[in-house]
Amino acid sequence: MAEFLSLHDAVARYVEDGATVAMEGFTHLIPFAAGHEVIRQKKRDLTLIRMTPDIIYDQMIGAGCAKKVIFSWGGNPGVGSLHRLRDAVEKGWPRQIEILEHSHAAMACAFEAGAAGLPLAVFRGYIGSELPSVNDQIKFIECPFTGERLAAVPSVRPDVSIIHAQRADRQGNVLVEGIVGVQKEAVLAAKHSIVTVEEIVDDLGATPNACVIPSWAISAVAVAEKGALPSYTHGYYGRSNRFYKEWDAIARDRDTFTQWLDDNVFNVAQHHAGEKA
Amino acid sequence: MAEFLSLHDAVARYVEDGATVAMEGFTHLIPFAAGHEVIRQKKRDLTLIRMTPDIIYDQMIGAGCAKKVIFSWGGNPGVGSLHRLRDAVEKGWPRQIEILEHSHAAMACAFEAGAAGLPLAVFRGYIGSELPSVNDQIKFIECPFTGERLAAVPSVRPDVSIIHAQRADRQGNVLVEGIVGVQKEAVLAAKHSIVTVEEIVDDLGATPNACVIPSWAISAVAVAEKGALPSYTHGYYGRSNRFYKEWDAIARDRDTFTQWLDDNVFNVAQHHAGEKA
Amino acid sequence: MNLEYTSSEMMSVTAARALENGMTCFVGIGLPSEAANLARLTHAPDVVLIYESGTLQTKPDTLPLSIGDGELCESALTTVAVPEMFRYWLQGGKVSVGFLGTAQIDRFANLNTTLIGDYKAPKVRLPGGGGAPEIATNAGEVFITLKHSKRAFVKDVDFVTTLGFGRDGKGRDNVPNIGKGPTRVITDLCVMKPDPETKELVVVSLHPGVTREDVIDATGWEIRFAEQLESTPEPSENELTILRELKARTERAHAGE
Amino acid sequence: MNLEYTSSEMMSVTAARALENGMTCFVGIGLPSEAANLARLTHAPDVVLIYESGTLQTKPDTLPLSIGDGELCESALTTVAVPEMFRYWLQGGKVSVGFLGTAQIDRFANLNTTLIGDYKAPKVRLPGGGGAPEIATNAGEVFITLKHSKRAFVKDVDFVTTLGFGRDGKGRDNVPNIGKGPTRVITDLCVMKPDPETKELVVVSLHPGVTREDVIDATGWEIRFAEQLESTPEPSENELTILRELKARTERAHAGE
Repeated sequence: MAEFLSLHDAVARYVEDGATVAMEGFTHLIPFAAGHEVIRQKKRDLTLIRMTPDIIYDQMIGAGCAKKVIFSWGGNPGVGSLHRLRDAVEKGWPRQIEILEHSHAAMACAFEAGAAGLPLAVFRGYIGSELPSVNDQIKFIECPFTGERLAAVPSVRPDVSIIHAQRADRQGNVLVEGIVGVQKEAVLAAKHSIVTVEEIVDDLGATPNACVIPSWAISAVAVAEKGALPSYTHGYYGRSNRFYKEWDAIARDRDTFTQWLDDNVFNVAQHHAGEKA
Repeated sequence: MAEFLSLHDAVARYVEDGATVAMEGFTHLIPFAAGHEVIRQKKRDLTLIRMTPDIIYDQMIGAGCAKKVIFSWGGNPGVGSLHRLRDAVEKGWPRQIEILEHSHAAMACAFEAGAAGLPLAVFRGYIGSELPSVNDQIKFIECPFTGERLAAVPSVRPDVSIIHAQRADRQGNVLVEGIVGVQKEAVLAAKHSIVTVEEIVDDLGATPNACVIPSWAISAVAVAEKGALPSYTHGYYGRSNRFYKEWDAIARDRDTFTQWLDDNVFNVAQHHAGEKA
Repeated sequence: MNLEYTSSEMMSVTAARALENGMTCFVGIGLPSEAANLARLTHAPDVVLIYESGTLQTKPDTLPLSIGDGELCESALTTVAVPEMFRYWLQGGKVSVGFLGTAQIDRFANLNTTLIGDYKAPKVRLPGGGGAPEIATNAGEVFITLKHSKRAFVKDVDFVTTLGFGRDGKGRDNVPNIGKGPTRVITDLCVMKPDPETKELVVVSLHPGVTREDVIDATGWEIRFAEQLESTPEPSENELTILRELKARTERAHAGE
Repeated sequence: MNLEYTSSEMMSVTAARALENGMTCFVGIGLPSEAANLARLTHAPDVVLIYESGTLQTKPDTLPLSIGDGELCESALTTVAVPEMFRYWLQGGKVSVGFLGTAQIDRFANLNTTLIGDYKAPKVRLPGGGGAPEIATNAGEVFITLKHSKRAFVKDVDFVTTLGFGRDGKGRDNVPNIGKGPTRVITDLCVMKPDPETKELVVVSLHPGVTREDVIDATGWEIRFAEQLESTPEPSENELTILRELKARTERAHAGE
């Protein structure tokens, strides 16, 4: 059964230095509040997994939390580059980071395989791409029935996955709705999981086939109101496209970034720094 | 885009003698009306695929439609044997049929792989089971990352899949709700597909992540009111557990069965013979 | 206490008692389903029941006839597609106990639900594997419940549909990512557990009024008894009342259209 | 007709015209998204648009900034999980056209969105592959749209993130279960198609007012022109009006919180 914890306590308990961490949310429901808590607690040497690193990982990389990033598309969607990610990869600031890159199809299948308890994902991919030449985790197998050559990648099995969702009921069952991404897979694939939610309710109000993650498949539930901002929560609040555009200027410069981090993450008592952005 | 056809015309067009046919519905939404139409049109030499053959395949096998059955659990759920299936396997009446049997996990993964356009499904299964010794379609592969031995089966890719669903909108988009089984996978894995529905509506009334199959992924939609009886349609009518129990006596005896078929399938003008059962 | 009860009721109550709050149980249809719901309605209200039809954490008011009655979906926390059920929930390691019935079981708790006789020319064709082969290997452990008879309890099953401990008791040795396998078998006569070394089933508890001879006569191999043979506790009045109400509700529900 | 329009508008309108009713289009963010929605709002109201965020058959009123803006989900027929999107809908063969942008493209229509320079010491790190590598091979065919410049149109891409026709033009030969690949490239200057034999991109149509020299100057290899070089039809007033309204609505929406 999921334990109700404060976001501080959940991150303190489950995110260890050196851990492999997946914070998911495919443009929607990105767990910014939790990311800021990881930054505040100065977690180090994390291997960060995420299909679309987005500005949450840009912030964590710029804050020095990451030693490695596994991803398939690292940009500020619709705006441009992730300048902190680029600064780390190209110039080694604030530290050198290692990257391992995949395609979306590979990572989506790898999360699926992780949730399914398998060591690998098999799919028809990477044909003619040079990504296999720079990622030794991409292999090929032969179908024993047809002889077709198919791609294989290791499944994703994080030490801890963190997602944001609309709401939990009082037993800790969680409803995720809208663009659900790979969030359920991330939770099921991980050893431990933290779900931040907008609110706790008596009744989830879920339809028969809704995406509900049972309490017994989650380690901790923490309330983080507006915990996805500047990303959004379907049914609660919209995406701050404006902030995504503003981020470009903030992140271009190390000093501006550091100042932003001080003002909006470190020197913020509560968890929802993102809300002020 | 799905074409709206009568059930007669849909079956006449897409179910050819000798075809591989999957009629799915995991205890719920079993396409009985369509099965009876297949019997009425005297389709022959079909390879019938279904996780849980249930009494719909018992009827089709007894009527002589099948030459082969691929399945994972062939019983009258909660009641006992499928006597027509047994009579065919054990005594060759009305004709000898071939069987190829799997476990549920294998078939569920094979439908998933078929929907995913893959030639095979890989899963952790059949460990210590003797099913691989009687089914040469079960193989094992080695994970290139961990060395673990995993089971592999060919994906399911039927010539035609037939399912029953709650409703379609006027564009032919279909809502499936409740116990959704492998129905979406069956449709997506097949070359052609027929979906029978309780009704056509202006608006599906679907929530954001509902199981909706788009019109452009379906060949034909046919109205078949109460088309799942004696199975059930969540939100429309319940399961006739009584008929499932009565079936045991009907199916035990060849003459009783033949008489039942005449009275309830052949000599019924409309499609919904099941309703009278 | 001096209650009247049948041996079937004794079996169901004993099987139910094997489940506890905190367990996540993948439930087979028939006797396991009866036992699992009895547990939920008595001492283990928080036991999580999963049926292979995709219904997660379901709380049916009456017992389902099939594995996918509407009641299961309506009372479930949520219902997922069947491929997801087998991939994420069972194979993904979320099931602590698989609760199975069977047609035939042997001394190493291998299960046969495929056929009696020879595969090419079966004497009796049974329904087949269904979910059992992977429930038995992917669940943390397995409970089995069935009526005791010489026809069902055989030295060697005609066909290993579902792994217990293999034809030699070593079927799980050195196999990675596999559950503990059968940890108890509950019948209308007794409770059996695998010997920790040989994995052969051993009677560890006799139900009240049952003798060793009753078990020996109903078992198709030379059954052994534990040194510390226990007597299974009787059903309580509460358990019997709830079981009988559940069965009466179920019968009424299944008699209707 | 004598309408005023920009070369960007010319590009969007021409790209939009490549789509037709009956197509199922997997839409990349940016220029492809603008073109695809323009098609839907003009001549192809029934074109099916799919975004990799899981939104099936979506009809956004404004263009999404990201690939997963709320508008996409709210106006979709349904929204599926991302693994399902890539497995059932893309790999499962339900997508007839993949519509992609890119940072770099070469003469064989290979796309580079990974980096400029050397992989170990990149001059510029780009976002990476995203959905493109498998969109390009699993979709029935691929349309590509981007602005014409020598920096973008290079003889050989620094890195083949996504297969066009390979470094030698033969990258799709004898590969089973693969789509036709890029069938047209639409820029602000012209339309290009692969030569049927060599697969090298050839200009088949020049936009109004654009000269061969303009294209030659903006292309990093010795670009060839089709013998029957056509002139791209101008945008209609209706197309321009709808495109401008779409962009204005979008700008207003993205400017707000």
